[in-house]
Amino acid sequence: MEEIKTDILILGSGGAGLFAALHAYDSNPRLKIVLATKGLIGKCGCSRMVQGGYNVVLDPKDSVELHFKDTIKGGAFINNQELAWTLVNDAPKRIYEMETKIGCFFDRREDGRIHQKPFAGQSFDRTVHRGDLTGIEIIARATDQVFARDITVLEETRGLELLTNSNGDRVVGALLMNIRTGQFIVVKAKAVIVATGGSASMYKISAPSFDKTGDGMAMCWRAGAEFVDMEMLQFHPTGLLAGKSRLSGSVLEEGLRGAGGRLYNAIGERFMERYDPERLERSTRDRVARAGYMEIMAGRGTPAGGVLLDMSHLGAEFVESKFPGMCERVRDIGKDLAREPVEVSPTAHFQMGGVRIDVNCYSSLKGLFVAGEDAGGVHGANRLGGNGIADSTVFGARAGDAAAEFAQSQDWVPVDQVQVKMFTNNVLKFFGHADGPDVYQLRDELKNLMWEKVGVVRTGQKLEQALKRLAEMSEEVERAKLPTGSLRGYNLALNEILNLRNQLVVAQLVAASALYRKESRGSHYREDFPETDNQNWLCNIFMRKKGDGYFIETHPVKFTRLRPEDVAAK
Amino acid sequence: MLSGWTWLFQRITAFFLILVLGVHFWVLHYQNPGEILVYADAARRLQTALFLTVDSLLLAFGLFHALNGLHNVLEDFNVRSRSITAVLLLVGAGLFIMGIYSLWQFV
Amino acid sequence: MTLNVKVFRFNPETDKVPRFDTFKIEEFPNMAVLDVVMNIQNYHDPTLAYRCSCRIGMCGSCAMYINGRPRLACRTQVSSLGTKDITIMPLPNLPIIRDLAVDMEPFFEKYKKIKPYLIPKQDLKEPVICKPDSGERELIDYMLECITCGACYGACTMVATDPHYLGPAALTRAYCLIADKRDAATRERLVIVEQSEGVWRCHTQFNCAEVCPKKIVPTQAIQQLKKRCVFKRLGLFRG
Amino acid sequence: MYTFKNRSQVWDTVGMWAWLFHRVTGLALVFYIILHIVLMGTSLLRGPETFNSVLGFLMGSTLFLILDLLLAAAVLYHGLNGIRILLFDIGIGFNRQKEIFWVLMAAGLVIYLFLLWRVLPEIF
Repeated sequence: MEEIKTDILILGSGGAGLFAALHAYDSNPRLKIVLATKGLIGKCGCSRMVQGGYNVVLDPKDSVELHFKDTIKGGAFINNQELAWTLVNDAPKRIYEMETKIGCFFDRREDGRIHQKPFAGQSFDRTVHRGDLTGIEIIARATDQVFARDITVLEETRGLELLTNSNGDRVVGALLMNIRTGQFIVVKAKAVIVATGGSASMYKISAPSFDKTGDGMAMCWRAGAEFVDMEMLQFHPTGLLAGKSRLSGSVLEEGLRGAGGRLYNAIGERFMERYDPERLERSTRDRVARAGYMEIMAGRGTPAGGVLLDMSHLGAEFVESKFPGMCERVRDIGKDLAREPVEVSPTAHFQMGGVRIDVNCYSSLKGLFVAGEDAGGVHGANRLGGNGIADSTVFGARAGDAAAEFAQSQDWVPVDQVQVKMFTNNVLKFFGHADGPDVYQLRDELKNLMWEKVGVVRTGQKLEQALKRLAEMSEEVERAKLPTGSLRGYNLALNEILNLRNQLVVAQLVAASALYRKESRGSHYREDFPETDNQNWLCNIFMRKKGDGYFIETHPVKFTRLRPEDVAAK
Repeated sequence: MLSGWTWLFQRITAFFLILVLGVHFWVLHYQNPGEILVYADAARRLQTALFLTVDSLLLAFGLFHALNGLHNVLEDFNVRSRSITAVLLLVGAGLFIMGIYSLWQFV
Repeated sequence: MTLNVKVFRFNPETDKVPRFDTFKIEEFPNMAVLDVVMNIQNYHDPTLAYRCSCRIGMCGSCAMYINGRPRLACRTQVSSLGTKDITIMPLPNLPIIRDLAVDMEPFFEKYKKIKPYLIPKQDLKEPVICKPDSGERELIDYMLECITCGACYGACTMVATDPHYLGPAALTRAYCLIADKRDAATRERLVIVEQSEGVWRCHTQFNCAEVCPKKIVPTQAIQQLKKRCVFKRLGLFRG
Repeated sequence: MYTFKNRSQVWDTVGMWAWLFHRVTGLALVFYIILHIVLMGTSLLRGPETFNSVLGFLMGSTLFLILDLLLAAAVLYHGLNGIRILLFDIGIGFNRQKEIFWVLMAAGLVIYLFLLWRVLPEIF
């Protein structure tokens, strides 16, 4: 078995992974850094799929306090305020870094300065962008910079498990698998940064790329890290509906609503007038998504189960020049975004919950750093559009800096070969399964189950049903069959099994946490507890592994900078 | 590293050839179709300075354009060697000398 | 409607020559070729290997040779092919890992050769002021949309015949950096692209532009580079 | 480990064929020009009698006239497409490359028909 010894191991090559690599390297170029990514570097994951843009305070008329307030308000007051404060304060630094060091170039205003466009839920137009496909520019340029540095990149190499010491409180490396050859790689690392993204792909209608299946979260869970607010999973209000095509669920960016796009139900009502008469379509994602969902459930949706996004009143020329990428995407399904209404549906998009971290991305396990969507707490109960890529780059960079510092003061800890053996057997066993459940059927079932029972609108009863079935499925997936004569290398069926195994872990955390929170807040909506209960639930839900089950508890939110009443008073 | 220069010269010769080759063709092949070219005509023409210059340039530029074109094709197939370049240069030089010699004997 | 799909199969561990497998797939509305490939892999033959990530034309992982051209599988609607017979092969000019998945390494090796990263000027401290109507970035602005999918690389005859040719994508990136006023390594990059394996191998065939899913015309970037190389030779190049 | 490379080409584009014909006519013309220089050079050097008999033989033969028409076609194509390439080299026409090709080809056809009109009576 191949063994690699490195100072820092980074899993994932989205915004968080790449910025972690760049910052770790730049803070000490003598450190050995290995970056493993499930697909091709910079191509897999969702940062590249960022469309709208990047929230940042650049204009003198804007302020970080305002950005902070919008973020906390958008997050329904359960954000970790120190994390959110870090986000809004570091974001301008990262944008400057991207423009002057990394080589990104964002759209400009008439006067030649960086343009900022309106996004939903914000008190100021602060979203920096490059057209309507911003992620390509950020991630492609950051990837180019990785090429400039002596960083070992393992492409098409997935993380399987984190390796821990005998006490289980120190992460000492990770077990990886080269997807191309099917060979295992043991990486012994002083610090491991997990930045592989969330697991929203476990929903029937979902936005993320296909390779993002909550691997990092599941690995961290199994290694024993503490999680926070896992019930908080965002649905984006405007996912494209394209029937059975895999294009379904892909996001039509928030800027469309920011620019004045309108939402109608099938009988022609501008339904946001009923749900948020003040902000209408520019309301936060949780509200708009839920409104759309309610309309569809009430039978006022289109036959295909969607609502209509209409841009045509803004003028075809305007729409085509501002949103060329979106127009092109919609044209793929034979519709004209600039001239006619397009069918959209809420689509599972982003997990606000995740591994608990502090402002330097330290998790509850020593040697384990977590950044990006895998980490929780920054966005509270709902993330603002444009805060996502800000999150991954800000905390990716911080994780890189912190891990570099950590690695300099630490030594390697021996890898437990018994543990490695156990983990590899847990993968190799599938090659002996000539018969068993079909992984693709299980996957399709998971997607439907999550959509129906752990979706936009939840009830205690549905969540209990879901938990029961998820537990069964977790056992079934362990018996899943592989086609006879399957090879080790490039075995997509095997990878699907491993994906599903991870998704099931995350799915159970989401469902269990959702069952626990007996109120509605932000993205989490309980039909049986439809009110927001500030009396009892201004708190975060923490979970960690305990035997085969889990330990769950709540802690009140620490209002270190802003109290709910401060905002309400204004 | 001559690539840049040869590329540029390939363009210059191309431009010249487009202009002059048409005339060359017209005069010798199509102006009087059916009339057979005779030595005396050629000899008379080549005594005028303009014709002599143009024909000499045509010879030089045509040869360069052709042989450099061939060299390009070989490079496109990743055939790169000094000896090939040398052979093409020699062939070009030989043909050029012979051509010039025969053009200039009427002066 | 039933599609007749021929899929290229090759496993270097066991096969000497590739073969084609044929599948009958039911077409549904808005079906992209990627849907076809996933359908085959999910429900017909799980041993099929291919690569994809984002499925909406942003990552550039799923370029394949579909009905005679390199295309992004996710952005190629079955209905746009104008036929029910689909032949899917891996991206040309690259070594095959398995079936439809190619090794992008040669492509990125060349991409790395031109130093694809911004080497910022020393005095760059804050975002440059650049008016959109100044025309400064008029050409490079749309060329920056490149998603390094390799379709151009797979379509280029010069890449097919000369394994050393840098290819359209790398040269386009080189041009974007050379024309970027923030960059300090302009001459260094010009020296790289003016080698005989560089810009001079382009013979304005336009196959790259024809297949680019982002509608970039690499030929134009390469012409801009040729121009600068010649100016540099003539001692007229500044910057 | 990887032994097989897919070398499939793109065949359905105008630019591909424009380039391919340019190549083929170019190579043909290379051999023609060498032949031409050798023949004309040696004939001129050998004096009037040899020159007149060689040229008389060649220009009197129908086969030569037909080959001459082929040569004209090759030169015409190579030259016209050459104009297209030169346009690109000075930065013109990247988004109109196909249209430019067809316009030039139409012009070429007109010129070629004119040449045929002048020469064909000599063949028959």
